[in-house]
Amino acid sequence: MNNRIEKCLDNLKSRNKKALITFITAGYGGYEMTEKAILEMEKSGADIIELGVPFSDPIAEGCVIQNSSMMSLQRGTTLTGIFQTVKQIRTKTDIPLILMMYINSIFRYGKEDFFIQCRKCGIDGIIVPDLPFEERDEISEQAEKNDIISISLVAPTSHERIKKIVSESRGFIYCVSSTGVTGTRNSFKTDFKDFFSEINKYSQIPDMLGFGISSPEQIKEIKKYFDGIIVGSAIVKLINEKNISGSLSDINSFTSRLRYALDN
Amino acid sequence: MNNRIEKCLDNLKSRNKKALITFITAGYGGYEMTEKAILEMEKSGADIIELGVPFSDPIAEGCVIQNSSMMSLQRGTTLTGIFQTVKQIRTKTDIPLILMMYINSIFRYGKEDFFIQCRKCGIDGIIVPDLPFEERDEISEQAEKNDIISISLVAPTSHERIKKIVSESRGFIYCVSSTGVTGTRNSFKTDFKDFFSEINKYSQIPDMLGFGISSPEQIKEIKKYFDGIIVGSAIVKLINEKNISGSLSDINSFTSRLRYALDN
Amino acid sequence: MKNTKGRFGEFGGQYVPETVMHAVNELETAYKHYINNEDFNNELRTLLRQYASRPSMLYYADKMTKDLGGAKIYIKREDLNHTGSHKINNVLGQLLLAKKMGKKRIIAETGAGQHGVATATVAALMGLECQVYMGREDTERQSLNVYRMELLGAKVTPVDSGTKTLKDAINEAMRDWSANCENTFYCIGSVMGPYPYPEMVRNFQKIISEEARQQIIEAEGKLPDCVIACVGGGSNAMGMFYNFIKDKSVRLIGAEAAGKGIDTSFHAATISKGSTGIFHGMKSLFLQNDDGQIDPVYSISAGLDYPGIGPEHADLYKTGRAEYVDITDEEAVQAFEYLSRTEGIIPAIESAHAVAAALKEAPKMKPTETIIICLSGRGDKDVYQIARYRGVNLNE
Amino acid sequence: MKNTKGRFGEFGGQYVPETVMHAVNELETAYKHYINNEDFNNELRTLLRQYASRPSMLYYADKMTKDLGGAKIYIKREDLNHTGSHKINNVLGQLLLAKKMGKKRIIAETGAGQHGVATATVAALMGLECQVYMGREDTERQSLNVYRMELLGAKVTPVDSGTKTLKDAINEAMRDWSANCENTFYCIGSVMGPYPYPEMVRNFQKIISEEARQQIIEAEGKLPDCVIACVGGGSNAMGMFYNFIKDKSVRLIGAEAAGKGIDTSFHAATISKGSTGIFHGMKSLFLQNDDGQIDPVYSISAGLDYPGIGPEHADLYKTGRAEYVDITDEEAVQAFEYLSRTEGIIPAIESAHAVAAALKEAPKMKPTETIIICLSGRGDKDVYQIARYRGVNLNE
Ligand SMILES: Cc1ncc(COP(=O)(O)O)c(C=O)c1O
Ligand SMILES: Cc1ncc(COP(=O)(O)O)c(C=O)c1O
Repeated sequence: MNNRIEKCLDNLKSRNKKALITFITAGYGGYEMTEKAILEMEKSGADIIELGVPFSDPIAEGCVIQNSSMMSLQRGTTLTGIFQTVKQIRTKTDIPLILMMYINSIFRYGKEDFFIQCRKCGIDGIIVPDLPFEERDEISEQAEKNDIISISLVAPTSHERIKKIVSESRGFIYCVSSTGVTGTRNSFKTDFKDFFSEINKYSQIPDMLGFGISSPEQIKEIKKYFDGIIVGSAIVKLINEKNISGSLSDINSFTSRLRYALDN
Repeated sequence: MNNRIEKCLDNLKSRNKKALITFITAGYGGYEMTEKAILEMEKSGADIIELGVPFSDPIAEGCVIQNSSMMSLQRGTTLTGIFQTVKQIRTKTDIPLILMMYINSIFRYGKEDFFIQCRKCGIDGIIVPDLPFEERDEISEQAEKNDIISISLVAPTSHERIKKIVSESRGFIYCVSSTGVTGTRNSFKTDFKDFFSEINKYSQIPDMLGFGISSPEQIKEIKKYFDGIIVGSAIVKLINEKNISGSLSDINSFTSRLRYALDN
Repeated sequence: MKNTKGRFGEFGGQYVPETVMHAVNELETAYKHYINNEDFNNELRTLLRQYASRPSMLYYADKMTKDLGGAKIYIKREDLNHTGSHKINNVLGQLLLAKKMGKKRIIAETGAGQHGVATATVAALMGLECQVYMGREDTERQSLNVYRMELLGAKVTPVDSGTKTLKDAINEAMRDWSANCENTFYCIGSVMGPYPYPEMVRNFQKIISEEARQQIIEAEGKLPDCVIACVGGGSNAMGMFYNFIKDKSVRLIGAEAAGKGIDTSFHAATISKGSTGIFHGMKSLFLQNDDGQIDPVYSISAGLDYPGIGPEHADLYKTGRAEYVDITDEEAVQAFEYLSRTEGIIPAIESAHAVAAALKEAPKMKPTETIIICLSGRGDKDVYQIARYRGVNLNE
Repeated sequence: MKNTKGRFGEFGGQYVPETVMHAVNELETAYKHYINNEDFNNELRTLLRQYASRPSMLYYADKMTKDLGGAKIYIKREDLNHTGSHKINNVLGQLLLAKKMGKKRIIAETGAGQHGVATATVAALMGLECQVYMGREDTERQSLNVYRMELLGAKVTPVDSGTKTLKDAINEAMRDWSANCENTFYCIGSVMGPYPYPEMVRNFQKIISEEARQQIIEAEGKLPDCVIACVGGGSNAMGMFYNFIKDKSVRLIGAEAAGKGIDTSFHAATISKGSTGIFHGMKSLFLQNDDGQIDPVYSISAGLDYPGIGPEHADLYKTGRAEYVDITDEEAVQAFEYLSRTEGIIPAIESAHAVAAALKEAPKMKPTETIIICLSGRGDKDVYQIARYRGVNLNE
């Protein structure tokens, strides 16, 4: 087992700790902001970084990430540029890096080349929100060949599909907190107890809860159900394109508070 | 034969002269303007006066008379008011007076009453542009009873209808110069020789040419064909609602020139 | 006084200037020759079927019926005809006649613009020149239809005289006709004008009730209890009534435009408030003042905004065979919205007057009884105006 | 790589978020259950006949044929359907399915607004809640249709993200669906999206060619030589092509929107200029840049202004069974005007692209050959825009 994601989660498990996975949109505020934010999040307690590759039509995203994607694209962010940035980041940290991206970006780059490039740059996993289990063969062979983990999502509406999805999963299960798109939510209608016990019936790999997690208070109430959280929009919101250092300090303090809520 | 129209035309015939029939819209510029204009036209050579009763929807009229009718109605002109004006005029002149009016005005006034009133006030004839030969019974009985002559119109498009129309006519035949509505025309397309010889085949009563006659020059060329002319829009145009005396002097000089053109 | 030809009781006749009498007679001759001519009727039937898309559906309005809880409601879908209203039935008839008569130029008046669009359409199809007169005010409230006519190759002339609405458009068309009747055919849009128009237009529109009578008997096994149509000049209503006139058990209801109320001076309720007069070539009922001047009239619906009514309606009213009801702007707009939301059918605002009448009648009737509403046209042309009408209320 | 279900060659598939996979599967199950169910099909056939007014006419365009001097031209009149386009065929099918599935809420995207109007209409008829997403730019150029939808009781939400056109309306509808799919049915307007949509929508639209094939054989005694339809997502084209696919002698021509020209960046000519990609749930052809970002596209016609094409078209193109041609705005507007003036039929600007293609093809063909043009909708909605388009030229 050489993949950084698995190593990291194993390590957390052995220490009986929950994982904090934080998301930012690549190139939002510029590549420099991306690099600095990642290092800042690591410093303040993030275990794994999810790096969003901006797409023109992010159908699974709420307005915060939609907007950050658009701004990033307007700056000229490209997949090639992101790979370069990741390479650069890898010179400074070993934190697991996951690309969150739409299938068309991979398809258009060329599936073979894409995963080779991922490996070369030090990417550990990918999350493709518009590639459901049924279409996983679109990339599974190339991903495996390069030891890039393709993270599976399950949603409260996955019902009878949970079994087949989780039993073939690697790394962790991305558990969608509720129906709808990414973005902060005031409350969850999902019955987490049922949801996670269904998931855990078929798999022992860690469960991470994502979509709509926005405050340390929320986490305390529900952390007993899962092995970690994924926080996206709430962090992206803190990025101010015109103020790198201000953004970094906001990210630092927010990440620290999330870490604290998970650990205590 | 007591009707002023017939007497007048007989007299003209015996003197070998052509008739000049002039038209104004009753109440246009006010009743006073109407009275003065009639007397002025008589003084300057008119033989018969055609007095237009304004109607909201004068479908046989061109824009000059349409407009004068609308202005007159806006001033509050009514049939009752016109009768009063005629009564007043009759104290000053014996010139034949013909009402030009739409059938609805008669119908709504009450056919019986209308013709009695005509006789009482000194009206000699009526011209109803929207009452063709076929519908003459609508008023013929009441008109005859009161010795009001209902003048018949024939048009270049009357063709085979000319015979029946003119053979039942009294007073004079109103010969429409060309198709279309009232209003001045630059030239006539009608072949007057044919038109009048057809009319004269069936009747000996005088033929008056109307519609679009606007200048003494026109008259000279064509006067050999008919027994008189009817001039409407060209006179109505001279009326300036704000300047009675100016209007009257314009009417006088125009009427005089028409008279001269007919006589010489 | 003896009545002349083309009479419905005392109403009708041929009160037009001598300049157009020849054209009227020529039309009468052609009309009489062709109306029972088999070839002509075959040709017309083919056009109705293959161009206008007849027969039009008789639609059972299930949701509306259930909602109102009274009579079963059927809707005769003239809105589905090509060009979107019943007007095409008449225009195909008249323009085919015009072609047979060798006329090269067509003139028409239009109110809502539906007759103008239908005329421009068929003129395009038949390769005839087309001139449409439309009151300036109507060109503004129905500008969509002005563009449609122009696209179809017609010349649309806004009429600025008088009240700048339908009546004035007719005046102007008559003036044009009297100037050009040798080569021009005047295609009148409703059952009005001098004989033979009222009879001819009714004969071209009676296909509505010919079909509907057969369709309802197929659907229900019996005659309807009531048929309802809106009345402007009255052509869709005559078309809807005609084949039911002899069926004495069938109530015939015409819906007139009561505008802001028949007790205001803003309405076009000729039957309620009119009196006998002679205008636009016919003796009939008109809204007029004591001096015989034709009243300015008002309705939210440009197609019903006319101060008269066809002579056959005047007679149906006088003899008691048909009833006429008043529908205000507000009632019509509500019915417009009701039918849209309830059946997914957006009616012309004219037709919405008939729907409004049905909304009043149906609940008084038994579930074993049936009503047919003539949906004379579709409401695309009216959508902006209704939005404006409602918008004003919302901002109050 | 093995292909998954719902494939047309390499194209198709089900590329959607996990959050909606359950809904997609539920739909697939229902679709498979009902599509060959006799009761369902009878009910649908009744709705198509008695509500949409099918069958639509196959019209022989005599004047156009003579004018072009080549192939005989027939026009399949989907414009005469209730609501004015082919979209109602599909909507009746999907919403009947939604009812059977017990869904209470319908969402839809719309470009020109015809699919939105059809959805709002049938939702009103069936008593379902209706939410329509429409790009802000489209709400502006097709405001008539926005009002129509609102009248029909639908909520129309303008979409401000991205290019503010059809693609973004679909994005937004997908987002709504992923939040509400338990009670909500997403009624997609074309042969696109994840399986089973492309196949299902085609099956609901294939009635066009089912009828047309029979009608042309009745009229001509033989198959047509060529059928032509415009292609946005491709539903009217699939409907028009489908029953002729196996008739190898019949040329199938799709007309794509070339906007200001395919060598500019203002067009929506997916087949000419697109490449394989995966978007909106399907693998197909898309207009995209080197980085896989979907291109902003342009067409005068809101209904063709889409950067993709249904997967079945992608396959028909790749296998050579169908041809696709580019029609510019100017060619489409000219065809729009041509058909209006020549046949008295004002086509939707979308459909005018098909007419324009026919104007090019017909003269090259023999008088013994025939073309069918699919007239997917009527042009009332476009009249203002064309006037503006021409107005600008006139004032230059
Ligand atoms: C849709 C529609 N219905 C009704 C009318 C009224 O005319 P009529 O009473 O002649 O049917 C019009 C006239 O424009 C119309 O467009
Ligand atoms: C009239 C009309 N035709 C064609 C289209 C294009 O859609 P499709 O290619 O799915 O038929 C539209 C879409 O709005 C439309 O309104």
